[in-house]
Amino acid sequence: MRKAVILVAFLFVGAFLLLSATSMRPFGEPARADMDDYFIANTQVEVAANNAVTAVVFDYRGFDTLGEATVLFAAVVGVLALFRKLREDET
Amino acid sequence: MNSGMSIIVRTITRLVYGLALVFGFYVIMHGHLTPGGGFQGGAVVASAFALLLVAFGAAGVKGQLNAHLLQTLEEIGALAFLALGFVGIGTAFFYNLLANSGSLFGGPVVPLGPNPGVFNGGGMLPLMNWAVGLKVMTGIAAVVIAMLVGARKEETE
Amino acid sequence: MTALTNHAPVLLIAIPLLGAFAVPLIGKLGRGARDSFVGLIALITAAVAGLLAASVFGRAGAPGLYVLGGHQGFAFPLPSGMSVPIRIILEVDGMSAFMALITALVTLTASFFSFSYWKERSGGTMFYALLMLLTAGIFGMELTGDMFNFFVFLEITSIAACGLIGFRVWLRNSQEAGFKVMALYTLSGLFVLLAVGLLYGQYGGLNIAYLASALTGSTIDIVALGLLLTGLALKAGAVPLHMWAPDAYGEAPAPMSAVLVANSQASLYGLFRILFTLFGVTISVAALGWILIALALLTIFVGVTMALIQNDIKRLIAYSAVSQIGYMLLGVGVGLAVSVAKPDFGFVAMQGGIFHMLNDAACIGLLFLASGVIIRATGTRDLNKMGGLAHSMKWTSVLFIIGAFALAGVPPFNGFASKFLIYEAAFKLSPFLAVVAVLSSILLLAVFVKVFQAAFLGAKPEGLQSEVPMGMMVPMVALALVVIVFGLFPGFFVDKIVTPAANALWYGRDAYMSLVLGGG
Amino acid sequence: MSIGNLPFVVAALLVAFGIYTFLFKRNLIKLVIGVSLVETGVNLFLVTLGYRTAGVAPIYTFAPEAQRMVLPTPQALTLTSIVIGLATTALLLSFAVFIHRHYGSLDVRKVKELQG
Repeated sequence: MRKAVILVAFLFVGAFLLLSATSMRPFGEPARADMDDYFIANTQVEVAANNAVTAVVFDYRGFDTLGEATVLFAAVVGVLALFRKLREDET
Repeated sequence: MNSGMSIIVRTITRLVYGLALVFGFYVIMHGHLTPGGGFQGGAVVASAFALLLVAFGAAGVKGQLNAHLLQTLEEIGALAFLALGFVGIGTAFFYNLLANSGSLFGGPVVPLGPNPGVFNGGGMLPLMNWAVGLKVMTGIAAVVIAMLVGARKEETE
Repeated sequence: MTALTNHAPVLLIAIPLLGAFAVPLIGKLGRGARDSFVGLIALITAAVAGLLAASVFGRAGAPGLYVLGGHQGFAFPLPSGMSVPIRIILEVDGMSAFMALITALVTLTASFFSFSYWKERSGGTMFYALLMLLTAGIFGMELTGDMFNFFVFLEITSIAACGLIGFRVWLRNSQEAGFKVMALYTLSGLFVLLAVGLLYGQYGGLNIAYLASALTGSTIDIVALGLLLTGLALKAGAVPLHMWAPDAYGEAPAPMSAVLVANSQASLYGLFRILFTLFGVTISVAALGWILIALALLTIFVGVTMALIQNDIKRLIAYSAVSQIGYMLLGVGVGLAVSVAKPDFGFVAMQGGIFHMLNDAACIGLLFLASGVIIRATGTRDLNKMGGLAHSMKWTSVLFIIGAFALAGVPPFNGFASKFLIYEAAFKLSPFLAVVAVLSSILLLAVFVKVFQAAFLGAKPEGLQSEVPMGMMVPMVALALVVIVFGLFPGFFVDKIVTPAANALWYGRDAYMSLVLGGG
Repeated sequence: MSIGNLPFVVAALLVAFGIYTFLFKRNLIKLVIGVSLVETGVNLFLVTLGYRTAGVAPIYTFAPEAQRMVLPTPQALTLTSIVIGLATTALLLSFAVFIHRHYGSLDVRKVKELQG
């Protein structure tokens, strides 16, 4: 019973995914690329860097990168906290 | 128990380790010019550390790689990144203060279109690359050490 | 002061981050230095949140902007000649400021409670670092105006929350809960990311206001909406997807359970933001409103009935926390179902649902803190093994009663104020909804009467430590004061902070979009 | 020759396989693999979004003259999501280590104390 419900849910999600994949715009032809064209055109002027991806990562979307660094920091702290040395009464 | 792997792996590791470090630092340093950047280069350096750990075992590198030291370095990297974000707060958080400023990393104007690249450009980008690179290499290495030591303890118990 | 107010949205995220990054370094100086540093950061964060809220509610909840890294300053969203925002924008309106207030309240009390609670445990620095990362992530989710940025902060909260859930590694259940919650949180985050990718692929932008103006209601949009709904409902703990919630709240250290509730509420906020602001009029919102109402009724019913059969005090409170998520969904769902015609009672329902977020955070927080004190004193979580605590812990008993009554919606407390608004509006939509909601509240009261009878009444047990330390008492009293004050003067708070928040969702879509895109 | 929407379909299939693994496998490590598969599928999807037919990488250093460049934003988003995937996987595996330490098993049917 439980398994059947899960299977139905899975098939539903899978159909959903395939539906969206086939009804996307054609591959290789971005429908609207104003934002990215701006990045490509202005990276060298505004950021003075040749690498547009790095310019996006650290300048235009730098806040995301701060968040990303924070995620990594959280994972490091989390893992080190799990493997920390426990006190004797904590067993 | 015997940690570490066979002589072949150890020899190859000795050869590859330095190359991997150099390549990682190159990727970090040239992040604003060529494919790559702080995350990618940091991951390469961390993989060199991981190679060392796998080849020589956690006990074999105990003197060289210390999880606490790595964690401290990671925090310094994270703080440096946040501080670089705060530098431009006179205009807005994460404002690229150094780009085209004429000072460090704001150097000569970059020629538009394809060019060989100006190393002294990019404003905050190279600094941020270094901060993130430091953070990623030490952070991943610390995780790998912690998990390796923890899992070993598992086996011996 | 103006400069501080202008930069308040980003400072609210950056200051806890600074605290999190610095606390392991400060921790090397010793426990006193670390605790005062954490306390200072928590106080500054709360002060900045208060400042932000004062400025937003001062202009009656009108949205404000913060463009990160803008070359012309923080308030110019579009470069010349562009119709798409280039940079990440934080957009703060009445609803965001309201949520920021809740988060500030909960994290402040939880931090101060932890100073005593985690005094004799290992790993304190990492505990506080994770707490502050969680705080920063929740603030980020509430303030951002960018879909991908929202996802990033969602993941920060997921990882920090799971680090905290599994923090007591010597408890085997906490590890099981940690794994389960982390896997489900990751899946929910990936659903959100997939939806963001779909929207980006169709419209070439990531800003919420821009996407709201670009959406057309095509198949892709519907799929993206479905993914976002599933992902955020999972993260918020609405019922068919609630299986992680009792484990998470139950196995986390007591003060962290309170913060996890705030985290769920932030996901709920994301859900509301997406339904009202991002999709708004593009799709048939009435049908969605009824879906929310169905989810809400299911959540209320399952939460309360599962709470009824628990013997573990933490899990019992956890299930009642799940049921309260249902009340918020019910209020906002009623509002959404009628948001095309916009009758008066729809706005009342919105007010009730949103006001209940604040009230729930306060009284569930109070109950979790009190349960932490009780478990610490008795050394067990099993209700059947407790008893007679009222003899030795008078103040805790009183605070627990206040929290329980408020949660069950008994008149002089704040839970009644918000639940009454929800009952009233739901009754006008369909009496059946109100009946289910009222009956569930009564059942919840029965649940807490059972708890009280089991834990506090009865013969005085031997060898109990008498009263709790000051450090734990003060945060609980602070939350109890919030519960009482909001219950005594609900009209004032509804006018001042709840109405602007409800306005921002209910009427504010055009203002939100035009602030970024210009024109109107 | 056009390949139509094949890359999107492949990404969707990868996500579907991941969800299948997550739902029907009994081993905790396999669950982690399932989550990673979903992550990979989403990353693949994101990076395919940015492709322009016959485009080159958006980097001006020694770039070929007068070529279309692919979009930079999806690459930046993918980078972020890869790092997030790494972080979640690390934490999940740590939990798996501790579950094995406590329960002596990685079978979900044996690690099942939290119910109801």
